[in-house]
Amino acid sequence: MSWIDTVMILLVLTDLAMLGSSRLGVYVRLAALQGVLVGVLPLLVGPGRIGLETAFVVFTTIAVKSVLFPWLMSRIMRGFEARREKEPYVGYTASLFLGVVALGVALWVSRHLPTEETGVHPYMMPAALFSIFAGLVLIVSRRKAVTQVLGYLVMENGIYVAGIVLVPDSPLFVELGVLLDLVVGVFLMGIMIFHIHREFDHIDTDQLATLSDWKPAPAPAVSEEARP
Amino acid sequence: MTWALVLVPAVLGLQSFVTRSNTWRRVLLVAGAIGHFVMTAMAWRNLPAPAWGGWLELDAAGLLFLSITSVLFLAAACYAAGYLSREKASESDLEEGLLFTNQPEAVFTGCLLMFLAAMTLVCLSRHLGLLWVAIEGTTLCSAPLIYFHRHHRSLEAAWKYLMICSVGIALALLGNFFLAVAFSSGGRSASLALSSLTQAGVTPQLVWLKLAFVFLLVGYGTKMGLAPMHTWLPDAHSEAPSVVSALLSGALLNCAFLGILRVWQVLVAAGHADFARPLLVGFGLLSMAVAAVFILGQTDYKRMLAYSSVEHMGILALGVGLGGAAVFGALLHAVNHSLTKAMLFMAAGGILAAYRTKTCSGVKGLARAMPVTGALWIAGFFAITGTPPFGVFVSKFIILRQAFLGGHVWIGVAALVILAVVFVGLALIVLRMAQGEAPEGAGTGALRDVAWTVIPPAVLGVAVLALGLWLPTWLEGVLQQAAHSFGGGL
Amino acid sequence: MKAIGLIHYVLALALAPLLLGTINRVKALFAGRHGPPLFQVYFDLGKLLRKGAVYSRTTTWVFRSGPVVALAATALALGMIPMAGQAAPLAFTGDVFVAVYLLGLARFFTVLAALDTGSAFEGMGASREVQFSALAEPALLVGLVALGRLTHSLSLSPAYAGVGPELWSAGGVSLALLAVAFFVVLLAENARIPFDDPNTHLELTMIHEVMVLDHGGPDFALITYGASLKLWLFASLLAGLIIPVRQGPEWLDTAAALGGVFVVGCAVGMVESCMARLRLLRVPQILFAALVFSALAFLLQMR
Amino acid sequence: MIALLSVLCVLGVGGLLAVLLCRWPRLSGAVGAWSAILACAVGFVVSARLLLAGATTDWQAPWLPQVGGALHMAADPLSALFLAALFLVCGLSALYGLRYMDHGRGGLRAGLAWLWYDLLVASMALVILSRNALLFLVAWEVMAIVSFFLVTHEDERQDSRLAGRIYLIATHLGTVFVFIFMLYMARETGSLEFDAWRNVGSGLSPLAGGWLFVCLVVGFGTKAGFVPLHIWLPEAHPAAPSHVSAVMSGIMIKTGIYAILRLLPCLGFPPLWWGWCLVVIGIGSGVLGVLFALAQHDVKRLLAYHSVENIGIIALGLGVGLIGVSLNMPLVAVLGFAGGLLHVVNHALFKSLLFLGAGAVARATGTRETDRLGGLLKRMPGTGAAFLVGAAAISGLPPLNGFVSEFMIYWGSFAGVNTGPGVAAVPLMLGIAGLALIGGLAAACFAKLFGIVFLGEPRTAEARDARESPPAMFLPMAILAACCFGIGLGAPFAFQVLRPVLAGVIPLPQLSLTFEAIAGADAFLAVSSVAFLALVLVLTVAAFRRLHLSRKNEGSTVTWDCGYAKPSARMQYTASSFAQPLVGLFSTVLRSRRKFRMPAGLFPSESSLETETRDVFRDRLFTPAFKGVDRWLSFLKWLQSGRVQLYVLYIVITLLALLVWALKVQA
Repeated sequence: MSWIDTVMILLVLTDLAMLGSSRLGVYVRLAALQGVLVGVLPLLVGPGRIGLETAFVVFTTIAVKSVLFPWLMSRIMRGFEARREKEPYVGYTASLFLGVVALGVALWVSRHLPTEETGVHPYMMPAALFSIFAGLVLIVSRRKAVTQVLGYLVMENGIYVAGIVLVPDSPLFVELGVLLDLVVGVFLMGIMIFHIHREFDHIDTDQLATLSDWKPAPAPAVSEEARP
Repeated sequence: MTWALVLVPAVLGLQSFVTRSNTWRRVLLVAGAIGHFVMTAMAWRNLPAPAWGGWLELDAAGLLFLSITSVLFLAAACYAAGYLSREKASESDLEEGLLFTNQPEAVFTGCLLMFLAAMTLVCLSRHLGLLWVAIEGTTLCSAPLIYFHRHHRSLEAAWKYLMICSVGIALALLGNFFLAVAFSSGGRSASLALSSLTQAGVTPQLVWLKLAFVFLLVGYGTKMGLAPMHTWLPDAHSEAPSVVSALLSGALLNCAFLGILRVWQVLVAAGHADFARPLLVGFGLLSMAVAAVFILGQTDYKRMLAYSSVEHMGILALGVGLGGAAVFGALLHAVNHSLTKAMLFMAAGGILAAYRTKTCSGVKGLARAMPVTGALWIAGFFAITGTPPFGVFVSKFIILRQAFLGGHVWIGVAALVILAVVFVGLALIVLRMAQGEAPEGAGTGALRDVAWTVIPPAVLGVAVLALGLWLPTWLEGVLQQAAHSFGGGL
Repeated sequence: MKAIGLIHYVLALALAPLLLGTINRVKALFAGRHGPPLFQVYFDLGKLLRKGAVYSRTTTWVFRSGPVVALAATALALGMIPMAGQAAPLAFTGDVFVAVYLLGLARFFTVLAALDTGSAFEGMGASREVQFSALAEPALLVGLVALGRLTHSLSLSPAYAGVGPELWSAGGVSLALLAVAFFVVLLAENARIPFDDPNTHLELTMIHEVMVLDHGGPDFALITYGASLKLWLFASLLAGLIIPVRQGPEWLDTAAALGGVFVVGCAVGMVESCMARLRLLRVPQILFAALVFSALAFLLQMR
Repeated sequence: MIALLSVLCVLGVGGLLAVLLCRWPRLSGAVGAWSAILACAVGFVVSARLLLAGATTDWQAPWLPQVGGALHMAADPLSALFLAALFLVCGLSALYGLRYMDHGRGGLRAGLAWLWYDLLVASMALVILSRNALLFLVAWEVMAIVSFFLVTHEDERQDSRLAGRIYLIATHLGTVFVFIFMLYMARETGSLEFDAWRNVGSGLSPLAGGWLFVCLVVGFGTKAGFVPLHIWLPEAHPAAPSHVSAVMSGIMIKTGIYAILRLLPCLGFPPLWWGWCLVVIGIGSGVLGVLFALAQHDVKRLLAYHSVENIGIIALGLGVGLIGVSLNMPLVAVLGFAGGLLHVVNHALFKSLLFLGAGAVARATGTRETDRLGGLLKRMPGTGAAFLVGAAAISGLPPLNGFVSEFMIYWGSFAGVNTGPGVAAVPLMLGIAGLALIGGLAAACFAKLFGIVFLGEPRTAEARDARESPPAMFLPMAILAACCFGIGLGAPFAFQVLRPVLAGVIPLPQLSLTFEAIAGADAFLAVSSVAFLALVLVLTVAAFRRLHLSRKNEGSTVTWDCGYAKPSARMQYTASSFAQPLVGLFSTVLRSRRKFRMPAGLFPSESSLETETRDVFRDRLFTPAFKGVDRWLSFLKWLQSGRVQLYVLYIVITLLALLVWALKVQA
């Protein structure tokens, strides 16, 4: 059992843990852990000797994903009285079950992929896909805006892993560009959550459902035509 | 030159973040727009040299979309200058009357210019990875614009926009990876530079290619507003300031469309486009149908315009999917739609400023109260529904004709029926707003035509009308080139 | 056009009032009275012509033109009706339609003249008139066209020339149906019982008479004469069907035809004496029945 | 052709000037109207000469070649016929409108009204001239939009707004079918040129041909006003200013007929059922149209329903012609098409005459309610006389033009009934019966209209104080009335003029023989001589009467009132009571609503009766259908429920579906 497999299994486990837990604090710590896990991957998969470039990427990634973001999140959550995700749309056991289903889907998809690329590390592709799905499940099933951001992060981690598998030698500036976009994006989300909190003094997204076209009795447009 | 196109607006944007005076900012905004416009115009005379090892290069398609963006931004900048001079720092909310403050103008102007820079980068980039970065960049620059009015609805809109688009774009990134794998040879994954992907003789692996296209379509499709990933669009367009909505609808959606087109270009070059045609056609029809459903009986006229954008994005996808002349039609349609929709959104901004409501039922007697705005509103309605003699009619006609010629009679008929439903929905709303007795106090106070809300859209309207009567050869040439690169053309 | 046709036309113009007289006489006989002289209608006409005229202040030139146009149109239409299988003075392809529409013209102006008086009675009569005639017209036209198909001719004169014993033996059923239809139309168009009562004195129940309430003197003379011409027209249409005496010596044919017309007159008289007037609501049904008869006469040839 | 082009340009420029000069209302009105009048005069002369010469002109210029478009215009006898009618009616209506509009408010809206009017004339002419599908569609849509603006000219009134919306939506839905037709033909030929479509028909499968025929009839029938596609017509025509109603009802709906005539030959040799179809449509439209007209009180609404009726007669004529073609009975074909075509012209003449008259009445009395008028013949003798001519003509009475066209249809059907097999004889006999019924009902309806509006005593003060309209408004009516007489007396000439048109429309060999045969039958000569005879006879009888009365004393008194002491104008028969027997007879179709308050008490004071006949097809067919579709569609709106979680879920589901599609279905 190689290092990579261990890392992958840890990754999957963290995802499942997030699906199953309710405390925002736990989410943040798990996210930080994932940051480290995916951060070190290039060292493991890369060619024998680590180039400067790789080292730089690894450093920035870990810095951003497992230091910056957790700090940002906890910074945001400071002053929130609600520290736990309450009555999510999908319960914890249910979302665990969903997670298992997602795992199945991930395995199914990666089995249909031509294996010569992924053959080297059979677990990486499924794990990557799985944490993408897990992130999506988190976004769909939870109420709190923070949780959704974290779900987005989980998803990003998955994609990052996939990137390492599929494009081990992607140009540096693209990596950095991706990372930059991620940072800015998460910062913006953070600011927004801040405003949401200020507007509604809580971070549930329930209140964020005023803009919609769904009215129980929509006024038929043509009815006026009927009137003389 | 190529660099200048990106850097000028970017630098000006940063500049306007730091400067003190607001008037100076507006000057910067308009100056940036004009400069960009001039540079684009020069690019028409002779294409600028590729930069950065060919990763930044202006080809026909890029030039086309760049020009759309530039023209729209110029109009929007003039509009915005007047808009900002009128907008107070804090005012009462239209729906619920609670007080809210606007974003500081620094953020607004800065983001606007950065937005332009990002969109320019999208049009210029010939490397799919770079393209991805740029498109994500447009999302990030435009989110604060949507949240210009700091009240909870615009906050909600911005949040949805950011969340949904980020998720979509993330999937697109994965699609890029798959694409690289598809073209990889001997364990070494290919560069995502368009030139190398489209060069002759490369044989991608089909499965990866399909996966890549699926992910990229879903990802960029989210940004482009194809149903059922369009859900952010009506909220964002209805809550953002009208000038921003105009840019989102007229320029941003096109940039996402360009993203899809680039991938399509790769498929065409590899000779694997056919498996994807049904996808595009299906998404196209679905988007049109969904838009039609939501336009019928819509109560908010800015949402109505947003859904109409969804419909037109559907038409674009349909056109590309049909191939042949329809690709040409789709590109022309992109031009027409951008001009018309921007015009409509600016007119809507004028109406909103005058009537202080976004509900259709709250607006009556527009044509009498504000004759010019009313005329623009009605003309825009006829134009956007593809009624002659406006440009949209021509492009729509090309696409439909191709549908029939290609033997997809039923697709053509379905499209015609959906378009008719859209027409009915829009007609009922727009005419109710435009006709009737003028409300009291018309012609005085807010209820009158204001130059800055009228002139930019009027100019755009004239352009659309001209495009309906005559297709200039220079435009046709570029359209042809672009269409050829996307496997179509007359 | 042959001279005989003109002679027939002149005969018709001359004898038309006599037909009215005959009907009244027959009715009188049935009622067991002696009744007015046969030529009473002529006397009436003379008396009316000698009178002066009185006009309502409401009326305009339309009122005055009513009787004139009616008489002129009817006389012209009569000129297209063949008699005794001889060509009518006006015989040409499609004269059927011209004749029927000339009658329509006459009716149109009569109705307008009635409405010109602004009286509720006349309005009522006018509205009934247009209703019934609108239903009678299709019956008549369909019947005549069916006759045309029977005789393979597009004009009245050859059509009636073609009606002979052999046609009766060939398509007797159709002809019989047509005869019935024509008779019904005759009664309706000429305001006879059971559709209308020519000599009732209660305005509310009248149709044709009430329309001409305000006409007097010479105008009324024109109207009466026009009415008699119209009656003659329909009578000879019917007689041409039921008296298929052709290709004898011309005087014999003519005599037979005239006899036929007066026979029809007697039939009308009998119907009037032994039938009551229908309720107005039932009239459309009878007319529709006439239309059905004509249509049947036509469909019987669709084999 | 250059002349026609310049006519179009003059119209456009004049309209624009009318808007630019709207500061000075009189000037702008004059510019708008006179440009139209002059242009129409020139156009009429040109097209009439083309028609008489049976010549054809053609003109091309490149336009949007990328789409397959071209500025291809041509005028063959068919076009020339429609153009002549168009320019005549539009010119006269413009002359009328010059005085009619000035009582309306001036300023921008008046100027716009003239712009729209001129553009309407131009676009209709372009529709008739264009030989390229793209150009045709542009002209067609512009015509629709411009007429929509004219319908909503007085858009401060709720009913005219509603009318405008119904019109716009109806015409657009019709246009969808037109698009389908055009695009399919373009697909078959790969070209948008009408000339290239000539010989497609043989290549079409019967099924495709049938569908195309349906598209043609539905698409253009909506504009023409075939029942049940007519619902916009009784709303839109009353809403527009009267001279515009005259143009819309007289000419614009005929463009639908023109398009059918122009494009039907492209579909090849017609099967029999097309003829059946048109005959049935014709009878249905005719009978229902006149029945609904009978039940109306609003003068212009009544006239609008009569347009439906006359369109029915035209369709009947075309159907007879088609039957003749498909069974190779040239006589039937020629007479049927001739009747239909001539009726197009006739209806243009007398319907515009009637609308102008109605406008004059409305302008003089300020109301269009039949039962509020009366006795106007004394006050507006000229208008009244002209209106009477129109009324007699539309009722198809000799010696006027309406009779000539109906006579052609009658004759054709009669010939078919006599010689044809049962499959032809039955529909033709149906046509004869239907035409007879329509004629009778129309006569009834116009006796009612003219009688109640112009005869008797005025029912209200407005009617009593009515004044004759100015000569500029009377002259057009007089000219139109004269035209009605002219065609009524000149039947042979009319047929002579129609020959080249028919030769272009009917796909049968040796038509000239048929023409000779028809001319040889002398029927038309007979018709016109009978017409003359009728006039002569009337004059002689009238002369006799006058001569006779000149020797007698002529008294005057009140109308016979059955001895009642105080007759009042309100005791006259009303339009509703006049029409009641027929309306009651057909109540199953009409479904009139009556609101009746019985007089109550020992000394009954007031009681009231109101009847209203709304369009059955609108109330029972279209409104429920639209509502149903709308309700059904709005069930889907939960999709946009506002929850970002759901929105992301959509993305996920789409992604998974596409993954399955890509990995399983495709592989």
